[in-house]
Amino acid sequence: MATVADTKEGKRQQSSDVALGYLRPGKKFPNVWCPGCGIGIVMGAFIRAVDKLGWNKDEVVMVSGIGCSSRMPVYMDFNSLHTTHGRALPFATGVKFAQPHMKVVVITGDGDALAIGGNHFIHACRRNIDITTILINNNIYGMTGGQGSPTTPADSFSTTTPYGNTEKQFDPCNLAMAAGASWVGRGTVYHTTQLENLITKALQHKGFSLLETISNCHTYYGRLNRKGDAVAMLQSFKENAVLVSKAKTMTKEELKGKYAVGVLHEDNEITEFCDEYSKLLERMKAKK
Amino acid sequence: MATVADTKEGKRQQSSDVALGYLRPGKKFPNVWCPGCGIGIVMGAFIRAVDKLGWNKDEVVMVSGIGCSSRMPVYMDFNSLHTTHGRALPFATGVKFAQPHMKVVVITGDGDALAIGGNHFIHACRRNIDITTILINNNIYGMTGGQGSPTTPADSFSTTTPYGNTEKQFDPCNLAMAAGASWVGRGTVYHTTQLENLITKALQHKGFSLLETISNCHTYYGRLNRKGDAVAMLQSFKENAVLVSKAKTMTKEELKGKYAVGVLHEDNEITEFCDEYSKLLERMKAKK
Amino acid sequence: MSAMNTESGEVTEKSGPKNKYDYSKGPAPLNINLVWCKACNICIALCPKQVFEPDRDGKPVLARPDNCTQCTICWEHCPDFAITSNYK
Amino acid sequence: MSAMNTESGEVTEKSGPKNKYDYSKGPAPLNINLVWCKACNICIALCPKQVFEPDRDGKPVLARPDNCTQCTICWEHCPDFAITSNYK
Amino acid sequence: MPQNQQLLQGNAACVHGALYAGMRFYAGYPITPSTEIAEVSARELPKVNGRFIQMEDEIASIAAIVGASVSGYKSMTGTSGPGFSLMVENIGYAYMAEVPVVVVNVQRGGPSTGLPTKVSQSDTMQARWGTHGDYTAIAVAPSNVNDTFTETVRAFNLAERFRTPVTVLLDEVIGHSREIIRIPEQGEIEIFNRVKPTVPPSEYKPYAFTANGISPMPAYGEGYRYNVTGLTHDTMGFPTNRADEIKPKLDKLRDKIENYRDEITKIRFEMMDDAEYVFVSYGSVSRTALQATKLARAAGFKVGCVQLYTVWPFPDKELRELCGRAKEVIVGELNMGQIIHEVRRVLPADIPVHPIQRYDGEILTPMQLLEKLEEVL
Amino acid sequence: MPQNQQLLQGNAACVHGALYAGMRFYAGYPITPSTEIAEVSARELPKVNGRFIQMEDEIASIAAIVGASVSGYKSMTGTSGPGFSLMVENIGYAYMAEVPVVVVNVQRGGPSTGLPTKVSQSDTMQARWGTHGDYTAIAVAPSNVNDTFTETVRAFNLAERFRTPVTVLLDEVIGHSREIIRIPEQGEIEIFNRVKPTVPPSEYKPYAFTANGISPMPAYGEGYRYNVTGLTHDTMGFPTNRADEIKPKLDKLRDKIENYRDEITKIRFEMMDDAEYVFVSYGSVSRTALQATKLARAAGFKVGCVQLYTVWPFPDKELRELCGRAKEVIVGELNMGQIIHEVRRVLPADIPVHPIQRYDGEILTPMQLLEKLEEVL
Amino acid sequence: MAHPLLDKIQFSTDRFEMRLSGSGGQGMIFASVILSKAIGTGENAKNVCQSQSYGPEARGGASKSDVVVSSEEIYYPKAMKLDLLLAMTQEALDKYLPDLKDDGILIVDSSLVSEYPKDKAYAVEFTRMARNDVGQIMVANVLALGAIGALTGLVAKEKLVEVVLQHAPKGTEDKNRKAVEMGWEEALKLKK
Amino acid sequence: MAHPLLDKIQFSTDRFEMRLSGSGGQGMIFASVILSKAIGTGENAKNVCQSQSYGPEARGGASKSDVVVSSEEIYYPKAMKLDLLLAMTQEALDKYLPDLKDDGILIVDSSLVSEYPKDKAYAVEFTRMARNDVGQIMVANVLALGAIGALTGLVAKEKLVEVVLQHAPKGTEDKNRKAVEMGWEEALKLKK
Ligand SMILES: Cc1ncc(C[n+]2csc(CCOP(=O)(O)OP(=O)(O)O)c2C)c(N)n1
Ligand SMILES: Cc1ncc(C[n+]2csc(CCOP(=O)(O)OP(=O)(O)O)c2C)c(N)n1
Ligand code: SF4
Ligand code: SF4
Ligand code: SF4
Ligand code: SF4
Ligand code: SF4
Ligand code: SF4
Ligand SMILES: [Mg+2]
Ligand SMILES: [Mg+2]
Repeated sequence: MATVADTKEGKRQQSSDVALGYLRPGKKFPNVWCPGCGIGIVMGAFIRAVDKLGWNKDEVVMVSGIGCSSRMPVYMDFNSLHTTHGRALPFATGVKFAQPHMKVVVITGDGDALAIGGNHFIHACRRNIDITTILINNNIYGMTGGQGSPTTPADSFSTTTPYGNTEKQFDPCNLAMAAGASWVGRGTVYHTTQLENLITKALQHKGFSLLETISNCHTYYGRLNRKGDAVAMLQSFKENAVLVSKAKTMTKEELKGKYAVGVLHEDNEITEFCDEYSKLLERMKAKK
Repeated sequence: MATVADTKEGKRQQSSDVALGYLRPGKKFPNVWCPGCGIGIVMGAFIRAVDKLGWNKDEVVMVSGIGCSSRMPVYMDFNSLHTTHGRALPFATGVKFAQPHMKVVVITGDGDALAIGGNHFIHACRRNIDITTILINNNIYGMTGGQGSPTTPADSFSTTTPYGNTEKQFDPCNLAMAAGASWVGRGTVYHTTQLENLITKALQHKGFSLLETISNCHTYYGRLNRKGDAVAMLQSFKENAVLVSKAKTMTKEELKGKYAVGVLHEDNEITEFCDEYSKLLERMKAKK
Repeated sequence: MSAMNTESGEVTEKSGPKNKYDYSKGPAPLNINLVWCKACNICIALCPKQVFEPDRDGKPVLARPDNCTQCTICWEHCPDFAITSNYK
Repeated sequence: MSAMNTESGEVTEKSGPKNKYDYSKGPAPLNINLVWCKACNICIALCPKQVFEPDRDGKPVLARPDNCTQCTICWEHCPDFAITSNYK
Repeated sequence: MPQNQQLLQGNAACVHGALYAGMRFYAGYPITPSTEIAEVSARELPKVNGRFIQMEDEIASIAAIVGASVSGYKSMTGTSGPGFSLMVENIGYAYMAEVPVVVVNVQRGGPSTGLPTKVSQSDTMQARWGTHGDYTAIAVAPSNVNDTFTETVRAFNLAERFRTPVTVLLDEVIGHSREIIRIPEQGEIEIFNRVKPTVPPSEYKPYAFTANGISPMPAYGEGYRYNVTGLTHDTMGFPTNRADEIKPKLDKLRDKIENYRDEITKIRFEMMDDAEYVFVSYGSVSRTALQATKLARAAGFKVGCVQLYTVWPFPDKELRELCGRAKEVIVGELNMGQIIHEVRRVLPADIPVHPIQRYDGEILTPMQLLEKLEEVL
Repeated sequence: MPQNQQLLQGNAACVHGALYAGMRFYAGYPITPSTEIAEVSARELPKVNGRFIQMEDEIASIAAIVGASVSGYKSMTGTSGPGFSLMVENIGYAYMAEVPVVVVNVQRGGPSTGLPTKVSQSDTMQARWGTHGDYTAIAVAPSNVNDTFTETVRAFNLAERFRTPVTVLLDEVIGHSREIIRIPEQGEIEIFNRVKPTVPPSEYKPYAFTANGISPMPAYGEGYRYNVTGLTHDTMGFPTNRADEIKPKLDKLRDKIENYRDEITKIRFEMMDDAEYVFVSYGSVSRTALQATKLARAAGFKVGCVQLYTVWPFPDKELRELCGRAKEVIVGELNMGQIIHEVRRVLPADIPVHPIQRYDGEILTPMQLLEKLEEVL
Repeated sequence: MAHPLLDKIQFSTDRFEMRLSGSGGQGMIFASVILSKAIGTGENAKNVCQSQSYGPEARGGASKSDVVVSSEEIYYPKAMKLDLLLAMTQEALDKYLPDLKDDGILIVDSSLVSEYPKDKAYAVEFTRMARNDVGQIMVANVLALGAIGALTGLVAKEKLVEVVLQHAPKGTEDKNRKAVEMGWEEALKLKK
Repeated sequence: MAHPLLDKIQFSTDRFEMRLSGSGGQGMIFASVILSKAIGTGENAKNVCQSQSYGPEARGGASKSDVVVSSEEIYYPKAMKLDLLLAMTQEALDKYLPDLKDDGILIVDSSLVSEYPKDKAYAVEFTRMARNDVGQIMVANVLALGAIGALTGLVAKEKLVEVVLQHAPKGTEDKNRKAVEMGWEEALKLKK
């Protein structure tokens, strides 16, 4: 079975410490995450992507909800809005719509985005508002100690599915596409180079972009389901990720337990929310 | 352009007054709806479908949120739970999960189900819980007097889009499919015979079934968008509806402004939520 | 559903003369419940046989009752359950 | 990032003897910030060249520094920004 | 260890109390420090053929238990501040539709996300006034693990008895403490089940005015096909806009509780016979207050202690009786002053009422209470 | 008709007041009887290059205006009971994060969906205690269309001044009545804008303790890259669990308002010089009370009338001063008794406080007040 | 029982309270808004407070709108005892007639209302006139406005026309002007 | 300043307050639960109240759990002044030593803690013994439980073993029993 391999050549050397320049000065390190938690890996890839794009820190607004993943913005030296559980997207919508020139990025978890925040998620997709959402999917509620989430696989264990999960799961990418998102991708914390590239693309895309990032919560999801430690879980991502192009050639049966990584959907025709409103404002001005 | 035509032959004659036996005795008629509102037409088709199925009224629970459409259950002689705006589905989930043998039907509007209630909508789909949801899509908030809804078409007028709608729309059927619903269909209040059949199928389906029903709010949507009166809007549904089979053969361009009617999706493999829990309970009993 | 008939009969009177069906010919093909009818014009417009005409209030009058084929269209589209057939 | 070096140096001392890199050979290929490192074992396990060994606390020691190809894997996967390269 | 003696966290005791009272349906959404209530429910309910569902959020959770309750199930949800705030709309629905449910709020520091793992009692007023509109609320407040069991049973009894939502105000300290409790035998504590109608469906009025103020309530499926709505409604459950139907409905919501204050109120008091100085408190602070009372008594001071198990409706009469002879009253709370307003309202103006409040995430200590006492001595 | 003289509904006046105060961002979700606030905003904002968005629900609406406010926009949302209940969690966020926003609640009958088209004042206590946790709330209550304009301006000024959410308590009668108002010229009413930091970003502490209690607040994008969170935080805006950081933060939330009560309180009183009988009221009932006062005075009775424009913080001192000589006080409300508890709390025990309450969906009439007055004469 | 207070209460004669009532489609609310603007703005403006019925009843069925006028600050916003009642349907008349003062002004659309106190009422066939004489049934309410203007003296005819025209759809100006004038004259003819 | 009240306060001698502290992975909470059960149930059961630290600190970093024991009703649930402190890390010892009564019992894991009041502490190399002598580093906490049992006399050894075994994963029973016993004996040896 073909899996994704990172390209190791031609990397910019500054990537080893570029992150340090983006961390908040002062007392906030070490962070709250468990040893080996993939959230930190996403944060590294994110910072390298922003750095590569050369964005002005003052113009970046990081918005998040509540959860382990949602703590990420607190550590980075951007404008940051750490909001209530599930509500990052409507807060972010306020930020972006108020100042459309700002770069607005939402960091969220599978619980935050898809359980309590599911409505805001689909509506942000529908509006195709120019926000990049990085959904860190660790298949569990990490922050509260391992309860089932809308992406906890069937039959899996969590503290609220002690006899195995009897519910079915969302595919966040499918959901986003059906709801109207104009860019959808998936990566994993094992494939850091690809992840950095996907984040870069998501950030560059005009319109709503969703990047689902498969990550490890070995502390809860891993432990309760005998998936091993952080390293073992990272290795499993290597096993189970399949490039989008390859996935297209595979049968449903072959794809069981696997997931496609890469850019799943891109539509550059569909208009963006703030743009449409700006056009309205222009029309109003013209009328006067 | 081929449009759907009702079959006029072979209709059961009792359909003319069967409804009367399902209306709540007492003071609740005439109802709150505007003259010509399609919600009453849906109600008629629904009653005929239930009657055809020979369901015991005591076992039917009608659940709804708030809106003109959500008033429907109040008029019918079933168990009825008229809940808060957007929340019909989680109330219904409680009803169904508590007593899985009951037939639970949700009546909702495009605002109720897709704006404030969007999260519950996708989660009910995900769980594939055996609830039939009839979403009466009139492209507007009728009850509150004509504000834009998540299905108000782009550029259309409503009292909150006085300069034309700058937002994009949900396709509730697509959304339901992506979220996991196992039966999805669409009908209109013009095609009453088909509607009755679709309702019957939706009710018979085991698992979550969504029937989007295109209906007329001439009072607000129609008036604000010069769509004419109830009759004119009904006629337009006749123009714009395309049978699913036909729609498959049409290009995106040809389909513009049209909608496919009929059964859009049916999956009888995927397990139902209450069933899965019942299996768990059986396992627990066996353990003892 | 005779109660309905009575109800509609009563109202017919209040709202002025309507439904000039000649009952000596036997039961009318349809009953219109004028208390429930809201004069939406749907039945009138959709009847393929032009059975109805509107009265002063816009409510249907059986203008050409003999044309009726019992095709179901009018009562299936009446949002107010105001039309029932007399042929069972 | 000399502040970082100092920080990691300090901690190294507190936590007992580690990172036996011979600085007389020039700068080490990598710096490990032992205050930030949480001993997750990722770098150790993922390094294709077995550059690291765990110390008593599970934190990485540059056991085979000369093997390092600067392939980026360890620092890109370190969740705690605890690894930086000395080759710029 | 005898089968019915167990070391339980307060949160677990809450679930066991609920099960004892007959809870067979739980819907919830995890939130610190209440999460164990969901977790223990998920584990225990299937053992008794009960049903647990984790909903997509707190709004859905309270909705689901109302749905289960009208279907005849005794139902509960548990949450903490932010979740409780999200639930208030549908708690209001339960008030209006008169649906018995139990809502547990394991309090943590607020406002907003605040202090997820730190104790607080700052949702006390919210339990009374959190949702919009006019209604009368019942809230009970245990102070230890054993209490938590019995007060949860009581909450269910009150909910069923009065067809109303009942809030159990826990806090992080009680929810997370472990103590040994003995689970009583079935029958040891009386269990109340909602009254069902005896009339045939054709005569049934779901919101009839009855002698005792409570309308009998069938379950869906039992042949009474009635309407339940959050709109103000008449005795048939149909929406109404008539002033002469609205007022009686709202009066009913109030009177069915106000008229039974005596049965709802529960107070513990210690050493009050000759007490000149009185600590008034509820929840975990009552443990501190009892400790301080004991210590002060041992030192020869006439100190007494009143613990409110029933916080809402506020026990006006009882407090007035108990504290009528007091020289000084000290109200201890883990907030910036909530129930003290009620104490001030009900006590005669000539009895000084002093606050001792802590809201830094820690519980009040006996020393803090004693220092306050010394201040007012 | 002069350009600035207009016949406006109360709801429209609210929007015009907001625009006058500088509102350029509105997010909302329609609900009777507040919907016109959204509709008029949707129409008017684009004319002044402002932004209107209809969100998917009320939770999202309040979230969006907080997002817009930290981005430097004066922002508002409007709703009614059920929507306000849904907003309370994120209103709590605004308290905690100290974000100025204005929330209008056009009250209707409750609880739950209740009476969508009928007047009520039953969300008064909710405006104070609706969200969980400790905080101090500001709420203002206009009584006519003109008031609605000026009180909305005042609400924005207070929000900006004190970095806090401010609730405007309207009710269905005011919201839906039309009266002629004159829109003041720019400059006629003073407009307050939030204070921005003057220190360089490196020295900026977003939640610094300052002499006047208010921390300067930049907009996102102005170079101050700081953290905003609903967790209890230190002066840098970073989450904290330290008791010695928690308490000062909560004290700040209280003191920044309590210390400025004098500037926040606004009261209208009529014929109070020698009044022996006093009507106390707020919102639309004040119109009835003024009418009754006028009629009673004409009949030769020493009646006066106090109208609370500031409902929260409750004007303890002012009410005590104004009613100190009264023989009888009558509190009129469109609910089952809310603000009357506060009046009782603040007035000396020897002044009888009588309720006149109406909660059947209609406004109190002058005759009802006069009958009550006659009763207590 | 003697009422020491209530017996002495004199309701202000300064207040003038009007109710415009009819059914949903007759434009009663629109008319009351026009009336309020005409009375409440300009030279001899008085204070006005307009309110209307909302709720399920307001959809389709009956419709009413009150206008309170006073030269002083209007405190109580609703009508207490009507000085004028316009009834455009029988239903509206039956419902609201009891609220009219004994010496209040009653105006009925006699093309739609048949049972009314013949001696007391100003009966004008607004709807018939609108249809037949103006050629636009929709302006029946504007005719009624003219009648109200004429009978109350609260507003000058030209002012009323001005405000009506501000709100008239393009192309209907003439008909609207005509409607005000016809209503005005017709009422003057009946003036007692 | 004289305190009329505070000077007279005598803290109950009936209460016995213990704190088990260490780092996240050392099973302090588990140990405190076992201890509470062992003391709080059965023949000579006493009242117990166990509590623990939650929050970010609880994840990964420091971990502590308190057990209050009394033959009377336990009012105040938290430790006020410790009668016993178990410190399994240096950090924990440094943080909590000030809370220990002067005559309180101090137990340290001397395989991990180096700086401690040598005269006062019961120093046992729990971790080293668990690894080397029991062959299972995970049972260091169980060894510590044995030591606490021996030094406090609050629970019989067999009772402690019984409760430990109730919670021991299948197959680890022997190691756990051995751990309790070794901890118990080692502490007895040191008993002053
Ligand atoms: C309204 C509300 N409900 C519940 C919570 C508790 N809560 C905090 S984080 C969280 C789940 C987080 O899961 P996820 O988004 O997957 O983030 P992770 O921790 O896994 O990264 C929950 C339920 C809360 N803070 N607020
Ligand atoms: C929490 C809450 N927000 C808003 C409302 C107001 N409201 C009632 S119905 C409705 C929209 C109904 O639209 P839809 O669901 O499309 O039903 P329709 O009336 O068009 O059939 C709204 C916004 C409410 N009742 N509760
Ligand atoms: S609990 Fe899980 S998601 Fe949270 S920090 Fe730990 S490993 Fe990461
Ligand atoms: S407002 Fe629209 S949806 Fe509501 S009853 Fe009237 S036509 Fe139907
Ligand atoms: S049944 Fe058919 S033919 Fe007869 S009246 Fe109705 S629509 Fe016309
Ligand atoms: S369709 Fe029904 S309501 Fe409409 S006019 Fe015909 S009978 Fe009346
Ligand atoms: S850069 Fe590559 S080779 Fe060098 S230590 Fe890191 S992982 Fe190993
Ligand atoms: S990956 Fe980072 S945190 Fe993990 S062991 Fe290596 S240096 Fe330490
Ligand atoms: Mg997660
Ligand atoms: Mg709709």
